[in-house]
Amino acid sequence: MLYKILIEPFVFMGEAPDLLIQTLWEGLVSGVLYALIALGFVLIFKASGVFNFAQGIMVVFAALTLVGLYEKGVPAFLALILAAVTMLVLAVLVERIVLRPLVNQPDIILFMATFGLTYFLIGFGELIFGGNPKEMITDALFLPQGTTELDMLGGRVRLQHLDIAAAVIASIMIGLLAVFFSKTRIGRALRAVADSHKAALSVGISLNQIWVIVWFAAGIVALVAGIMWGARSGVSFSLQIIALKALPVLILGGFTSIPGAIIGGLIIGVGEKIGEFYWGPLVGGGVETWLAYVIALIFLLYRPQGLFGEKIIERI
Amino acid sequence: MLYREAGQFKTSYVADSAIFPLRQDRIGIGLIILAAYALAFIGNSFLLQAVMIPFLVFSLASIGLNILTGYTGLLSLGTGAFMGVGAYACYKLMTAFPEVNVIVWIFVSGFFSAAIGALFGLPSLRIKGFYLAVATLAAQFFLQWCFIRIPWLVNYNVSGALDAPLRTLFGIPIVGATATPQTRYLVVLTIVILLTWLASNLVHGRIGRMWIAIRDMDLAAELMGIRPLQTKLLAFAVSSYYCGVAGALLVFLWYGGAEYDVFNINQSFFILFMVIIGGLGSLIGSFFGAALIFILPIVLGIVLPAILSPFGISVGADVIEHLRFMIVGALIIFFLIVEPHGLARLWQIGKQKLLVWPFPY
Amino acid sequence: MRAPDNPVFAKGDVLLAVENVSLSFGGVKALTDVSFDIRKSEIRAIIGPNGAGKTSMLNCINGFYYPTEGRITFKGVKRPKMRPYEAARGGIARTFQNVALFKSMSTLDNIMAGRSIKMNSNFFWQLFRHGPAMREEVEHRRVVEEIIDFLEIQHIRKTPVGRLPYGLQKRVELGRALAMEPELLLLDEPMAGMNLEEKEDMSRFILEVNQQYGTTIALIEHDMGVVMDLSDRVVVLEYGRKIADGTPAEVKGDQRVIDAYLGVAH
Amino acid sequence: MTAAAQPVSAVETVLTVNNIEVVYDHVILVLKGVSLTVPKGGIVALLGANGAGKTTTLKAISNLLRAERGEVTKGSIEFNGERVDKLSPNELVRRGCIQVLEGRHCFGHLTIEENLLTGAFTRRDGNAAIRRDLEAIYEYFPRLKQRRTSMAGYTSGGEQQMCAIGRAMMSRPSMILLDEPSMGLAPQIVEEIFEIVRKLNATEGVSFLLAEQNTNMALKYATYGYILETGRVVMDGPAQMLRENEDVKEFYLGVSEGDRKSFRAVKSYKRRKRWLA
Amino acid sequence: QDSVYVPLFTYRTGPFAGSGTPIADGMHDYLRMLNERDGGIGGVKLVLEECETGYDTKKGVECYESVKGKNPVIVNPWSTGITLPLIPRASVDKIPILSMAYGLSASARGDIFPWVFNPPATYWDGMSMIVKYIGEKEGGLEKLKGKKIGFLHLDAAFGKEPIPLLQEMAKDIGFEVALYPVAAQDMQNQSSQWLSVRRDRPDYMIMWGWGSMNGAAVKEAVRSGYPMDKFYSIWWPGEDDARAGGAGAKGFKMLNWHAVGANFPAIQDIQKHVVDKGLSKAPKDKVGELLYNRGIYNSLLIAEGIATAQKITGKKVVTGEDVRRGMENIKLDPARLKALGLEGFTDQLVLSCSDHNGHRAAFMQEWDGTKWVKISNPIEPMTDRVRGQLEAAAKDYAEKNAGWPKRTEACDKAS
Ligand SMILES: Nc1ncnc2c1ncn2[C@@H]1O[C@H](COP(=O)(O)OP(=O)(O)OP(=O)(O)O)[C@@H](O)[C@H]1O
Ligand SMILES: Nc1ncnc2c1ncn2[C@@H]1O[C@H](COP(=O)(O)OP(=O)(O)OP(=O)(O)O)[C@@H](O)[C@H]1O
Ligand SMILES: [Mg+2]
Ligand SMILES: [Mg+2]
Repeated sequence: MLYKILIEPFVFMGEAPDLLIQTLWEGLVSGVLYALIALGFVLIFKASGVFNFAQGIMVVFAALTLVGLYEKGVPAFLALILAAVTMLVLAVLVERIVLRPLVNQPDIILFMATFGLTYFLIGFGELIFGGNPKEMITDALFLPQGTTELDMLGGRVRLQHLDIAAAVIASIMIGLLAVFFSKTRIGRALRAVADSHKAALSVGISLNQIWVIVWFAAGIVALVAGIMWGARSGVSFSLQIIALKALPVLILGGFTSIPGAIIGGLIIGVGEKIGEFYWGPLVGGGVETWLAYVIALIFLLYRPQGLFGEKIIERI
Repeated sequence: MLYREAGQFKTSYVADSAIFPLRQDRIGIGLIILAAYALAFIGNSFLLQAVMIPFLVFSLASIGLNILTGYTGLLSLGTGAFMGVGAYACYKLMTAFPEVNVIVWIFVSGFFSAAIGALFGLPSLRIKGFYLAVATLAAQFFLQWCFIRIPWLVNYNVSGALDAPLRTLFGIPIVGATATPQTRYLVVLTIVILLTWLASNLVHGRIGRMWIAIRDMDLAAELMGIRPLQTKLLAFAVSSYYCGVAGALLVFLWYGGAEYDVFNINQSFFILFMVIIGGLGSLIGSFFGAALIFILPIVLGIVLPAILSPFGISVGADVIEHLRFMIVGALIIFFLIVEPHGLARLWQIGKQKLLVWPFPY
Repeated sequence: MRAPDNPVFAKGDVLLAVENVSLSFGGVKALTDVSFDIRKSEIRAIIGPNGAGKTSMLNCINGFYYPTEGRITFKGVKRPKMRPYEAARGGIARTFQNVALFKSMSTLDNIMAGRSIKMNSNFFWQLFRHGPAMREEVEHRRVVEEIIDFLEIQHIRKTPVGRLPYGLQKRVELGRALAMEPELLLLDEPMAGMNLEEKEDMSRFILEVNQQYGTTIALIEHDMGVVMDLSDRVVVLEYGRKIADGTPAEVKGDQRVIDAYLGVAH
Repeated sequence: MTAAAQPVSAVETVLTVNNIEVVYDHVILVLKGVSLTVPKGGIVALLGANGAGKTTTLKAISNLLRAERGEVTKGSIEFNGERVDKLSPNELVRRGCIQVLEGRHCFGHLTIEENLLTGAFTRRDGNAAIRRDLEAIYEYFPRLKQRRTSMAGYTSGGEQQMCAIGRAMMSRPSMILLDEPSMGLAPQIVEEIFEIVRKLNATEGVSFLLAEQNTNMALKYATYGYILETGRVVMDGPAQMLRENEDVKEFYLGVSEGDRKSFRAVKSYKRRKRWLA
Repeated sequence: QDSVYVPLFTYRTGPFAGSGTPIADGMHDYLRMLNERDGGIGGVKLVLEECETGYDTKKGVECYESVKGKNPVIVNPWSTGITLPLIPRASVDKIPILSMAYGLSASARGDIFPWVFNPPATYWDGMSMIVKYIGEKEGGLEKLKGKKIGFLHLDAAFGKEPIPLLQEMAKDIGFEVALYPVAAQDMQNQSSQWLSVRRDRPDYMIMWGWGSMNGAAVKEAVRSGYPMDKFYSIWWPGEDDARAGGAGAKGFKMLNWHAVGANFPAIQDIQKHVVDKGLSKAPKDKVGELLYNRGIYNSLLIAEGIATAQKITGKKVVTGEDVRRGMENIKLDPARLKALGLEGFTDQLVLSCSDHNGHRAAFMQEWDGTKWVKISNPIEPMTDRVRGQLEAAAKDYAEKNAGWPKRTEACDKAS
């Protein structure tokens, strides 16, 4: 038994390096995709301390808007812009209706409010677009489709162009966001708001403005995530379930860190694929569902604030 | 004039630290309990079976989670799984020892989830807040995986599901196909009242104060001699006990058979939202929350078509469902804005206003 | 409230000794080689400019921080590394610079919570709120009511403390610490944010506790009037170092203290 | 003490609070009709016991009440002649009125320097000017300069207090609402802070509304004072006059018969305040 | 006017709406067509009411409770999770349950579950048919010896049910089985399963999926380059799921028991009387698609149950109890199908007092890139293998549910 747990998987890794590379690649790809969802969470959490339960449904909603508009005959890129505008409208409405009256309330209350928002968006989205799954308009958006097969290490590694594109787009977005939030005045204000609404108000930071900005940014991230996930597995309301995977990613990376979301995503993605692929069979597979959380938990025991999260200040 | 504190003086600390010091409140509670029992004899089977039983079961689970999240301030997203542990434990116990009354096993099954809950509560010493949620999420997904993967848990049923064999109390079936909604309701009601009473004793005593202390200011609590780990683990255990019992009730007295799927993460969220909207740290809030989150959609499902049809708008079940989602979502936000501390606080403010009525303050 | 009876320690013996304690956080040296002692039943003031390390000193004493170097002896026993709750159970209670009450609880419950360590009825009785549990509840309630009377906060007995004004919160906090019947009471700026009248009240409470029950008190305070009037001995810290130690009069005249802290002689 | 000599009525007012009533949580009535004015370039002290409603008054002015579920149910507030009751705090800061919160609300996860910089959030006059002011703050509070890279959450109580005050100054306000600036500060620093207040007031014409428990200090620097008790103004007048009032002397300044009485000598017996009679 | 109440449990919302919507449309439209065209069944109008379950057990049970009081003649839960709690209630409430090719397989046994019907085949039947078909392609079942069959399934009771049978066959025949469970929350994220497929290189893949799991699986199969003509599925994927795989999905095969397409008089009538009049929610081009026709099949059974009940009892307005008898006497032979305007729509189905399932043959169909093409004759289930499973399961159920009521309902002579 011990041999099976401790040795065999590694032997197998060595025997079939192509599969190992493929596994790593798949892990990286899902990691990037998880990270995209997690990023939306991070943005909002960073800026308002709100744990946005609605991020998953925002991903679906954004993608549905895009595809729905396209199906109505709107040209793809115009639809893309309109979808972005929709997310802006959503951000403004959320700020007006939900966040503004709930300023300075405990985190968990805001968390609950985003749950109300989720319910509302599910109902609203299905009312408008129907519950049917839709195909992402990959071609119209000029997303690459093919596969590159690399013969290496005595095997063959398949790289989907779509995945490569996802990785590239995600890196660009993350780069932009990281610069925007760390190098600008707004970035500092964001962290201030997350720290204390009350104090932020008192120094004249406009919470309203900040919130619209970050919710819009999160909406855009959701749109990108929606396009990427949609291209991979179709656009439907069941996509929101996947958003749950963003949780261990977030927790591992730290709620407030943009790089954390990425690294967390990659660790979780690779970790769970390797775990499932090499160790899963020992227990009949399907360990992927909880492995991510256990990985996150182990990291947390060493760093209770996640890898890159802000230190939890304990002072009295 | 009916709701006045004046004239009710306490002459002993016992009377003053009673859980309902106000006579009106005591009478009110008595009346509500009476009415709840009376409902068994006047309510129709839909009301009992589809509304009241689940409402009570969810209230119990909410009380459980409220002990952990509301009173002790530890966020848990594993409620569904802890309920599941209770249900599976109860199933194993009642099929392994059919001669012991099922009520006993329902109570005993809670201890299994208490143990598992405490186990997953261990990281809470180091990990806090939303981060702690990951430990409970790990519990949620891991346990759920166990429910599917260990066929022993369901006695190797081909269906992979829990079923509810016939069990009786005083010769009257309470579990199984032939148990009537009425008897099930009475059993559930009695268990829920009993456990609520115990919970209320706990949270109003020393242990409750220790929990709240940990929640409000854990560092200060520790500096006052409260052992954080023990206190937190106790909260995890007690909370999971309640969830476990609720899980057993859910499967055997409500559904009468269920797949692992009813204990999924959505169930966890569902209960959490009941707790929040009802009021963190309030037992009565748990009931309010369960009512709002569980009963409101049902009422809407009945009321909406009735509202829309006079206008000649006949809409499909799906549109009703969409509207229902939207309205429930909007109402949650609305209630939070009106009173972020939940319905329980709203209730309290209402009572306070009643005390000073007719003056505004 | 009973006076903690401890036959071994009579008034004037050294209750707590701090020897060569240093504490640093990364690059920041909060305390450097500080030594002083606190004698049984005295009021010992710790003063110093902001950031001098006073609060850190208290934190070391009750186990919230571990000194990086040096040692602390309490009741003649060198203390091993201990968790704060162990210190509390050993008889050290405190109040905090930034009020750290249990916000949602009433005054009464806050002080009752302070008695948690004195209560020990088991879980079973707690469940039924009967028998020993109820007896204990009533018995401790009596003590708590005494404290409430003593601190003159009867009128806010059932108000959630989060709503109380700052000054009253400080008073409740004192009550909570007293409820632990400590041998050593650490007070971190108990009178900050109070007006004169309230400071007078607070002084009265502190003195009374000290005199009536012989409780040893370590007091941090920036109001020199209070420090000079109340304390038996004063230790002065600056940048984490001890710069003076002695009676109020001695300290007041010390030039280093005047330069570092007082500004003008008071 | 030049300002004190001027008669208040002759100057133009920046802030007028007119008979406001404040209710928390819909049921708790805290202010029961408070009126006050702050003249341009004046330093006005707001005195009163714990729970009198000083903080609440300041929050009502800066519009931070709403964030605590409080509400101004009656009365009006004018700043520079404009009704401001409906403005958001951020707009008020833009108009030059900023509050220093009681109890040192710093951003714990930001460094001291970042904290100070957030104070300049509403400013549009460029980085150079902000840098200059930052240096000025460091000059006022050298302790902050030493700790500039520490996270505010780890700094001592007094350091946080300085940080909060410095942060407000960074917005270059024309009016500062100071809530208990002296709390938790060493006597030396307290004096310095009041000196800063005076300096800002004199050189830049900043007006101050000052809620203070340290009556001694407050009345030494203020031009005018209001005394609040349980949500009402019970007495007001020029600082000079208040300093000489018997009750103020006894209850706030602690001088009776010309001498400070010892804290050891306090008796629990209390004379009733005359204004309560 | 006389009427009978037929509630339709549907899920046009939630994560499974993609499959639920066409089924709901098919179910509704067929019965609606009977109302519009014939004024109902046997002169009795059908009162149709949809109850939205969202595929959620909680809501399904609530739906059941809310329709119960209105004397429904039959209930079709459309979710195994909802079916399970309803099974014990059915006999008490006297409402037959139709769980068409899903639910509890053991409920095929009419003597133990008089109130539950799950025609036309169980999952065990389905599995045996797929294996049989694969065997035939190899040139005989015994040729499967030494081969490896991968089983990609939803990690839930539904997906796990055929595993024992598959393993038993593997033992007997000598092929190897590799299991690839897909958790519900990872339905759309199957890359690790397909990685494992690449590692294990199974000769055939069989899929037991539902909702968006099917579409995602087809996509992943294409992505990872698995030969599609070796990829078989049980009867739940629809056109949308296959389409998701793009051109690469060509060759994907699944089991089915009814025709695809709208070229049947009855379906034309649906077009005419329902869809064209705007009484349907289905877009015109979806009529005749696989899952839409699945819905029609479901309603066909309901209608036959009612019609047969009317015939047996001589009553016009029938009750749940009557319809139970009606269901037990269903005889959908080619002649009857022709009369109904559904000639060739499906194989014949005969239910009886003891057999509530029929264990009918199904056929294999293949995705040609744009539509399903029937590629085989009806494949009979391997009854001998399946029966054992069934008997054991039914006995087990009755045993474990001590006190499970003995059948008291009389059998009709006709059957
Ligand atoms: N956990 C910590 N991490 C980093 N630095 C710390 C920590 N705790 C205290 N310090 C630093 O140690 C120094 C001493 O802090 P301390 O709180 O003891 O001062 P203090 O004397 O109580 O001052 P004050 O009168 O302002 O409250 C300060 O400069 C503070 O920033
Ligand atoms: N958020 C709140 N909810 C309910 N009551 C409140 C709230 N904040 C303050 N109060 C009440 O309002 C009254 C006035 O409080 P306020 O903080 O304004 O007093 P203060 O004069 O500033 O006192 P201190 O000197 O202690 O700071 C107090 O009695 C307090 O209990
Ligand atoms: Mg300090
Ligand atoms: Mg105040």
